[in-house]
Amino acid sequence: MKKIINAPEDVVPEQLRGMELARPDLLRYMPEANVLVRADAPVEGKVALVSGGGSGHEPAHGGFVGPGMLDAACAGAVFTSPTPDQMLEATKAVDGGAGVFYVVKNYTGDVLNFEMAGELAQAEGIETDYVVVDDDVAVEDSTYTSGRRGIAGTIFVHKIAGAAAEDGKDLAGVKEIAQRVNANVRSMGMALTSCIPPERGEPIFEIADDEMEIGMGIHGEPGTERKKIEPANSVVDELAAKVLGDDVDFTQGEVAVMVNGLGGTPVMELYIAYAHLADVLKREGVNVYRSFVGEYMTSLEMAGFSITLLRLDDEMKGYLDAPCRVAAGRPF
Amino acid sequence: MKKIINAPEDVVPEQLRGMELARPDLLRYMPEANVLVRADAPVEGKVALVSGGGSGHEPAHGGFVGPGMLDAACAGAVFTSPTPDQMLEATKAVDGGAGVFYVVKNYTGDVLNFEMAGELAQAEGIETDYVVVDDDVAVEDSTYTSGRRGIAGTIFVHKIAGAAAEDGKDLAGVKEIAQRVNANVRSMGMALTSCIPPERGEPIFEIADDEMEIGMGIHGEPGTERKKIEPANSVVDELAAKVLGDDVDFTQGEVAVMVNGLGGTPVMELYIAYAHLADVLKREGVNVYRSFVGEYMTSLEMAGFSITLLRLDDEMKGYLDAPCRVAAGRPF
Amino acid sequence: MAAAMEEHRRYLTQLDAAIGDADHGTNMHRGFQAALERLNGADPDTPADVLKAVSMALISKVGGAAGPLYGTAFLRAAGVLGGKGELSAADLAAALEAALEGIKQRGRAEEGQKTIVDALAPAVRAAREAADGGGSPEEVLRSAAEAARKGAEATVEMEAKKGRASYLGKRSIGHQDPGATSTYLLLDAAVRGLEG
Amino acid sequence: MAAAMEEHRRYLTQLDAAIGDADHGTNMHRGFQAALERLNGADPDTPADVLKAVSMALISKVGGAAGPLYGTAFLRAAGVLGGKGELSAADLAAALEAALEGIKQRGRAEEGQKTIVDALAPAVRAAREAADGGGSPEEVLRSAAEAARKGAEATVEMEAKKGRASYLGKRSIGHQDPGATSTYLLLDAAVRGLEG
Ligand SMILES: Nc1ncnc2c1ncn2[C@@H]1O[C@H](COP(=O)(O)OP(=O)(O)O)[C@@H](O)[C@H]1O
Ligand SMILES: Nc1ncnc2c1ncn2[C@@H]1O[C@H](COP(=O)(O)OP(=O)(O)O)[C@@H](O)[C@H]1O
Ligand SMILES: [Mg+2]
Ligand SMILES: [Mg+2]
Ligand SMILES: [Mg+2]
Ligand SMILES: [Mg+2]
Repeated sequence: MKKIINAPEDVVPEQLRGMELARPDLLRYMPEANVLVRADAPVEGKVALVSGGGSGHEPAHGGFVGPGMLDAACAGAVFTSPTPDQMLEATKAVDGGAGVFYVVKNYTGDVLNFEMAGELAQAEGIETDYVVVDDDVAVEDSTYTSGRRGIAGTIFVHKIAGAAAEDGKDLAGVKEIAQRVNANVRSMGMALTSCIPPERGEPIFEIADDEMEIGMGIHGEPGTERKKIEPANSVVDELAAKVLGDDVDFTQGEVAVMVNGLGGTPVMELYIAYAHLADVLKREGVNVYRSFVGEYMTSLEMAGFSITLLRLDDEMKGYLDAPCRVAAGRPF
Repeated sequence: MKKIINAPEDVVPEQLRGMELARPDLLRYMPEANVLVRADAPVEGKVALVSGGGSGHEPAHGGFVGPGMLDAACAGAVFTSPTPDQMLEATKAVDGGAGVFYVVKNYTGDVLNFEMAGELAQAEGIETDYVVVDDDVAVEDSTYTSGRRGIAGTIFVHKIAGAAAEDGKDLAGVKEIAQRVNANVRSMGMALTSCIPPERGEPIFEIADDEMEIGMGIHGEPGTERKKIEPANSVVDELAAKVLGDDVDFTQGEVAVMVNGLGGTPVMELYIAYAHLADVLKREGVNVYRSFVGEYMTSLEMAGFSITLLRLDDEMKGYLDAPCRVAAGRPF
Repeated sequence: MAAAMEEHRRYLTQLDAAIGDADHGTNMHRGFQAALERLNGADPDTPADVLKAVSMALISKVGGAAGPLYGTAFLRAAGVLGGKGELSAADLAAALEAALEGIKQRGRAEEGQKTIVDALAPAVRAAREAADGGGSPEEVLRSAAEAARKGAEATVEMEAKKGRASYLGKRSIGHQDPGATSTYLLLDAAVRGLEG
Repeated sequence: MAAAMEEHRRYLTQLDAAIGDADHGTNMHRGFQAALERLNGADPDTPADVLKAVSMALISKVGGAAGPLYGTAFLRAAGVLGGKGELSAADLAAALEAALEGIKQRGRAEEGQKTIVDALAPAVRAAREAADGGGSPEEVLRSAAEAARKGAEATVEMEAKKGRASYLGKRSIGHQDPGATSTYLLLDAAVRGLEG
């Protein structure tokens, strides 16, 4: 197994400790709970944002903890939702008296555990609420099923709801704008390789050297279609068509665009994909307000990428542009 | 070949165009020359910094173009130094009358081409000078040979010399501090996998599933030793011992630390490595001023990482902390 | 049960790899190891106390979908048993019924959606029948386990509508559900526990 | 020469993969394609003009170490030939000498460091000897190419002191130097050009 790790069972606490050591100005690590909180938590009078999920999606979510984004991130085992206990610890550590808001990706495990955590917190007198992010258009939407997955679009919820909380919105206000972001964000991804969860020690799935998987999940869940590798432009065409063909009309107003690397794909390829995506958006009459190319929500060393579009309104633009200070990706 | 590309011969121009489209606020792409320059170039009266090298090291160097760092980056073919023509175009585009300074990594090709470019620019009346960065302690140092390679430590030169130029230093002053950074920066890397240059279409070297290469170059150059994979902590011990054992005394004053991913290694593993590196440095009496964990100078999709230490003085600290605005890695 | 989860860890993870994220075995193993430790430390009085301790261990150590679902199941089962010492056939059937209700509520799932419910619901029916027909506690568990096994096998033909496998839509057909399978394995382990 | 670089592209790249960065074949191929295009467009008068055009193409299209080195070599060779039309054996020897000087200066390399110089220096000596001995231009080139081949082969045993291979230290021993090899192939192509 080609990994820079010690024991597979230690990857989560070791990396969280590494993040705290690397960014003591930003982060405090609670080792009992595998939680990273803002170094200055709790912030009195501010709604606190807590997110989390299985590990293996770094820099999500610990890399987005800091002023202007999250107050805490709970880290589960690799690809496994964290537990209500961890979430409760995080909730208590960041509660500044104005309530705690959970940003939850739509996976059964994440939803159930955050729900239980909310019940536990409320029993301790802390007000909580949550949004469930489900931006992945690869999965068919339906109220009868679990619905869509939450993927890279979640990062826009962190940013915009985080800035709204920093700006003084109350719990209901933060929830409203978080839901508004979720209602206007759509994503879809593809993968060229599987990733290798450390405890498993082998790829989640086999994929031939000339094949790719379209509509891949960020946990190695199989996608909607397996086919021969195509040129970058065709892949972008296909993903963009699905995202643009969904129920948000991206030709209205302006959009934020994200090209998100899944971990094993070089920066070069992300920009190659972005170059064509920009052409497609222009041709389709979509106006780009800002774009984000890099690794935001990964899947260990999986090669592949996702594209995300968010239709912005003026309030979202302001919060998207608001300053923040987080560990993810900042060069200097 | 598992890549998100169109034709292998188009990867360089396409990605440069993608960077310009993604960050029009920062970057302007000169397609004839495969050069990215600051959107507001030339900056009147400021020494202009130009770097460059083979492509495949993204975000280096285009991702470091912007106020406070580089004025231009010249992109060669993958792993091949750019040509004097390109460098001359970049030089002319960014010259603001105070001279142009080249940050060159110590590879024969890069050095020779930048030297020729400097001669051509001087013939056109533009003052130029350069620094050759050679921070890789994996290679034995000697004036009789080509000497050491330039690797991730180069990014600290970009940052500090870039801030110095922004601060108004003249060409001699910029050169002096660039040399000072180079004299105080040491790096060493390792790799778990080879990368695949697009035009080649296959790995540069074969490496067994349980092997790693120590002292690896960033162009797939073989390292100093091939051996069985060891736990992250042992690998960090070995790299750190080499860096600390070199001729810079890092126990004096404070140091900047970089853990640089080579492209295919997940963020998680970089922080696992950093956690132990922080312990080692503490034990060895090295005081960390700031640390940088992420992808700064990659080698396509190679899995592996390097560590870099820079001994800082007060002036360097000021320039390291000075604001800059570049495309590399910024989440928001 | 911890031994069963240890034994079948790779098998469950393998099932989860096909239609999920390849962690169900690891999750269950981690949870029941924690339960074992908790029980060894605590020395609980009644069956309900045992179930409660297991529930807490599962909720706080498993995560994923299985943690809260099984955690809720054990908690509800403990609830109906109260302070009882020796359990009757009817007690067992009632406990299983409460567990099923808990899982359905928490997971908002119904039969036929390729989940735990598809093993547990037939198990509850079989247990109830055995208990009503005057079967011994052992017989109740044995028929529940047998029905769970059949139920788990029947998930092969189902299209998942809940949980991670639902993202696959029709591609989930043809694979046995890991959660339904672990339910059968837990009941089977309970039978062996009584026998041995 | 362009054809030779096309033919041996993968071979040179393969040599470079062993002790360098696997691009020497691609680099040389790109450069000589560009030279060919430049010559087809320009219709140069003298051999010196041809060499100058090739030099410019190499400098502006190759990059890496080989671009400035070979570019300088062709430029210097053009320099000594001046406006001459037909080249004598002595002209050829002088041109090769100038090329060698250019490369040594630009690359600060000497013989025995596992570089282009290790093919070109013996080639120059052989050419000089052939010219001094009254050989024809063709014989001069042929003996130069033959010496270059031997020189390139002799690099196998050398430890690289210049260029990318020098980072390997002793591990560079046992591999033939790509640049020395391309020098031999270029001279060999020149011979064939005269013959054919
Ligand atoms: N809503 C639900 N109701 C009942 N069982 C469910 C539900 N969602 C998922 N499951 C069960 O959980 C199992 C997966 O558990 P596990 O792999 O531990 O969690 P995760 O899917 O979070 O990785 C599935 O096989 C399924 O039986
Ligand atoms: N200083 C030097 N003097 C002469 N030849 C050199 C020197 N450095 C490198 N070379 C030659 O250049 C060759 C490598 O060329 P190439 O692969 O095109 O460039 P790069 O090393 O930049 O990738 C080496 O095999 C060697 O023969
Ligand atoms: Mg899971
Ligand atoms: Mg090269
Ligand atoms: Mg699972
Ligand atoms: Mg080379």
